[in-house]
Amino acid sequence: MPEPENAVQIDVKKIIQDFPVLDQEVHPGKKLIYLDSAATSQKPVQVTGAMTDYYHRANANIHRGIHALAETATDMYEGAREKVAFLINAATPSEIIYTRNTTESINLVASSWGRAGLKPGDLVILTEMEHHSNLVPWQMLAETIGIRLEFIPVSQDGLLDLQAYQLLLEEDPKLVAFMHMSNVLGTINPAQKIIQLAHQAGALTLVDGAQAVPHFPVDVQDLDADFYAFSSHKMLGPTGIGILYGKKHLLEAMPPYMGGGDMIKRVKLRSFAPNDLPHKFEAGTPAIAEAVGLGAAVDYLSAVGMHNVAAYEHHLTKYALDRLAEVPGVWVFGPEANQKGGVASFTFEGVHPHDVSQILDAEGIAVRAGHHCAMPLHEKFKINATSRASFYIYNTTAEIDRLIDGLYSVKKIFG
Amino acid sequence: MPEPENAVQIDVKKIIQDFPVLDQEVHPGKKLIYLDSAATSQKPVQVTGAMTDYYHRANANIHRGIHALAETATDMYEGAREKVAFLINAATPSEIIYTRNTTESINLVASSWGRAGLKPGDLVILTEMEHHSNLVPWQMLAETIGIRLEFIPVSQDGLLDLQAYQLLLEEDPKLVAFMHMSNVLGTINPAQKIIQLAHQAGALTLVDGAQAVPHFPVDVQDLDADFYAFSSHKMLGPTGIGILYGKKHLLEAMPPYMGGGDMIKRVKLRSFAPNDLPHKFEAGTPAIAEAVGLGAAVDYLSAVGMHNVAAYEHHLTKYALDRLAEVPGVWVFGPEANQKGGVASFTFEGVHPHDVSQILDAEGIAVRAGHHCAMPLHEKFKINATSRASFYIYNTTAEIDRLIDGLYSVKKIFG
Amino acid sequence: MDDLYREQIIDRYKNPRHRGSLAPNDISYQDDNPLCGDHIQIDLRVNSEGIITEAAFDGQGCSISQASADLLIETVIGKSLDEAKDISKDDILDLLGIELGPVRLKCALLSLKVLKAGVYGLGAGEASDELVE
Amino acid sequence: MDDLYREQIIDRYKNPRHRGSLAPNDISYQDDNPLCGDHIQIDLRVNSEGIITEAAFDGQGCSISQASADLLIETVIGKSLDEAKDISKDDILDLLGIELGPVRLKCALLSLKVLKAGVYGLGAGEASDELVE
Ligand SMILES: Cc1ncc(COP(=O)(O)O)c(C=O)c1O
Ligand SMILES: Cc1ncc(COP(=O)(O)O)c(C=O)c1O
Repeated sequence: MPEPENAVQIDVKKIIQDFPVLDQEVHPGKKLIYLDSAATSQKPVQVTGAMTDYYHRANANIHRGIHALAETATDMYEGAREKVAFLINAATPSEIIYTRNTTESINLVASSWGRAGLKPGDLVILTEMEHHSNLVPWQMLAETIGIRLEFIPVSQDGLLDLQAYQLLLEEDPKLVAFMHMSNVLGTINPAQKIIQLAHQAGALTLVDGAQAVPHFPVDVQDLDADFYAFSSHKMLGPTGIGILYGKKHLLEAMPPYMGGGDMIKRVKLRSFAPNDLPHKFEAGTPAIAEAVGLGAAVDYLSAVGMHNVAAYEHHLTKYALDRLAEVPGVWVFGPEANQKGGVASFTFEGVHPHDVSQILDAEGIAVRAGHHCAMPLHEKFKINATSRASFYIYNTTAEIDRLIDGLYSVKKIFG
Repeated sequence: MPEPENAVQIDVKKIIQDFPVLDQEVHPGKKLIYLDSAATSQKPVQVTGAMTDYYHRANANIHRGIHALAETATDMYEGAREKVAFLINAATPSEIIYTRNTTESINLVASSWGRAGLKPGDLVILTEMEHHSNLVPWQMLAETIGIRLEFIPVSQDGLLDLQAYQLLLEEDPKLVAFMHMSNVLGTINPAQKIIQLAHQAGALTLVDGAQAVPHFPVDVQDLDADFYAFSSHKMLGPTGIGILYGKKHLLEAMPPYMGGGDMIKRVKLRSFAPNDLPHKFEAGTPAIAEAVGLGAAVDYLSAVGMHNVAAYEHHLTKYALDRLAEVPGVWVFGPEANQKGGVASFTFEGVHPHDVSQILDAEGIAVRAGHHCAMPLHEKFKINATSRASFYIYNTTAEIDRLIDGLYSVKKIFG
Repeated sequence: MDDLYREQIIDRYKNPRHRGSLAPNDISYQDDNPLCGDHIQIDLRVNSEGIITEAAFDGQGCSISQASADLLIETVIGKSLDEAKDISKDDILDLLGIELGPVRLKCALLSLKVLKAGVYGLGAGEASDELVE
Repeated sequence: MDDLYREQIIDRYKNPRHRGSLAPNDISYQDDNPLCGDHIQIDLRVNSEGIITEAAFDGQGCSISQASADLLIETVIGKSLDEAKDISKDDILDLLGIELGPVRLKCALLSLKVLKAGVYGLGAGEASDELVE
């Protein structure tokens, strides 16, 4: 028996109505069941409406304009920054840098802070469960300036080995960069503890929060994170915009990342003076409408309440794990429900994840198949790919039942 | 007497109806006259509609998904790339890299091609009229790896000094980077000639086409440009996406720019293999909806016809320059109408451009005031700021008449 | 996915007709699709007139990659090397008889890519997607 | 922009009451707004009790920057240095009596920034926007 959906403070039926994309048949008679929110979330009409409204009412380039539209646009753009700052409890909005996505946020730190502050041989600690976006930028830095990379191992049940971490901390690391929640295992890492230990060892920390901010309350000051990266498109917001939070004194000390308009105070033919935060890191015309849409997404999530989002997803995840355990041949990766967010990655004995995904798709059920941008983690578990169902506030236990039915039909076809 | 608007093949009345933003009063009784398209253009309902439709019907993450939405989203994203390739006549869509804006496109070349290919002392030729986005990235490179910068001078009437250019070419330059059209002077530079001379001297070329692609036909193969950068938001498309065109063999030889998902083929803990073009340069979840919107903007411009866009803007520009010449104390920078696009930057004797802009704004007329991200050019002309009126296909000569009336009231107030 | 064709694919996947390897062989090539781990090796025997007399594939992966390899081997036996070079993406899609999205297309075309790289005598790792475009 | 206030601003801009410089002076500071080239210098004479007895500004720029400087000088004469430190952004807006967008706000606050940097004894180029937030 599923727990009743109203056990948590969230009105799913009402929420679903805000997401027009969910009201469609992807194949004749097959209503969409979208279980791929870890890849990207759907957007409520409040978000698409805010952007259209911006374009139809206020669109202008920002910051340097005196006319009415430019002022409205600037207010909306900066207003969204304040909302984001409030959501993650940044000390000031100027600690919020708009980027394109989590990936760019991490590249910005690797490139600006990394090139300026790291020397050959300096140690950066990562984990074996990282997304490619928190691996490749550091590998590139290892190639160009010769930093050293070490990895916190992942146990068979999908948890970080904190004892191994403490041994690594003895090697004088400069940075510990890790994901808050795994997009494959679902593991919610003990971020506060990891950060505290890093600081004790004299290292800074960067948290990849791409799967965290959308799904549970995050307080960067409480965590004491030095850098924190996430993406709008995974948290009900538009594509094309991401966020880098950084402590002010760190951001202030960093050299600019890209050069161009708006990131400067003065420019001569052969020199420039960089602008103040946050503009120093926002070169050129930014993603203005996207910031407005992100602001609307933050409003939406705040109205639901991040605690409610987390509780509801926990309810879904628990239900999904229980039901998946019933299906013979299905093997779910990662820890159990109380250490994990709304992600269930699994293999199906004798059936390639592509085939699982394709057959589910024929039933209208969207799950992802592949390495989910975590090839080293898959290699660690000696598999090439998994199927992944991931959940958000617009999903229901009834949809999970349909997923399970779908898996039984996979079994029938390939049995 | 204005030339009749129908002298050119464009139905302005119909076009205006596609831009809801234009149908508003910015102050009571003051209808918006938007003369700031060089900063950012307005967007037709076809563009905002395409994006909303994408979000409400097809939104999913691209490339690695097997389910129906992911495939539709991938098709739309890649379909837009083909449209852009067709618009500027790239040899293949994989020569089109999506970035955030012109600024990032140029930074990508400076960082990837520049760091890999330039040595201390190597010469990069720029011009005195460049936008900050084509100055600062090279200054940053001058700082980090010690390249040398030289500048093609600008004459009093706003033209590049090609004789001085030819002398600079004798100094074995590696790159000539210049704007196709100036956002301040309006000057349309002889790009084909500049590129041909650069190639004869053994240098590559990068063209900042931010003000070109939106306003007249551009054929990168005909120009023989090596790199060509522009922004969606200035060509009726959304914010948050820009374009870098590059010749395939050049892009293939360049190291990746940012690291992360999608730009890789394989990732191990300590190494990665980059993906094929164009993905090699598109790390992380890209601006998917924005690509779709850009595609719709290209469709819109193509339906109007870039030759018609150019002809109509020429008509507006000629009319504006004639009428501005009537106003005592107004001084317009740059060449005459037949060497210039739809931009009129001017000073007003005894009145600061901020005040001009503010008083015009009170009349509903949006013009920009400042250095327009070209401080060195303003310094050259020994001024701090100019007012700039810029035109697009939704403007009319009647609006230019209102601008002139506005300038007379500036005169009255400050006279 | 149409049920009729799905049956053919599942059948080929479960009961391949040409799975195996040839030793000795005249041409052997292998490659994989890093995105999902599909792996295909193709061995060919070629006579003095350049006709493929025997062929076999081995590998692992999804039903599309394995079934299309099996179907491809069936087609290629008896063909000349030049004819093998002419096999196109569309030929493979005709063999499979289904519409494919971009991701599955890569699965479907892996065997053709391996075949062509072998026939063209490319070195290990030199097979590119351009072979099957 | 409201016509009534616009008149006051234009009047102050065209006919400033406190334009000039003081030599000798006790405090002198200057800064500019690079975005538009507005420039303001403020000179103060301060007596032994820390009261500003005389003040003048010089500079160039738009009507808002110059008028607000003139109005600020008028307010500051007779005040103590501590009172000068307490002048806020809102005080300037009250003096001007108009609503301002973010760009013009920088024009309006330039003179206050210069005044405070001088009063706090900052070095050249050390004035920051935080002084007037
Ligand atoms: C000539 C020119 N180059 C570059 C840019 C920068 O474009 P973006 O701000 O979209 O990066 C602009 C626009 O501001 C421009 O006019
Ligand atoms: C944990 C994690 N980190 C980073 C990313 C990259 O995010 P983006 O593609 O928005 O840059 C993702 C999403 O794919 C993710 O799940």
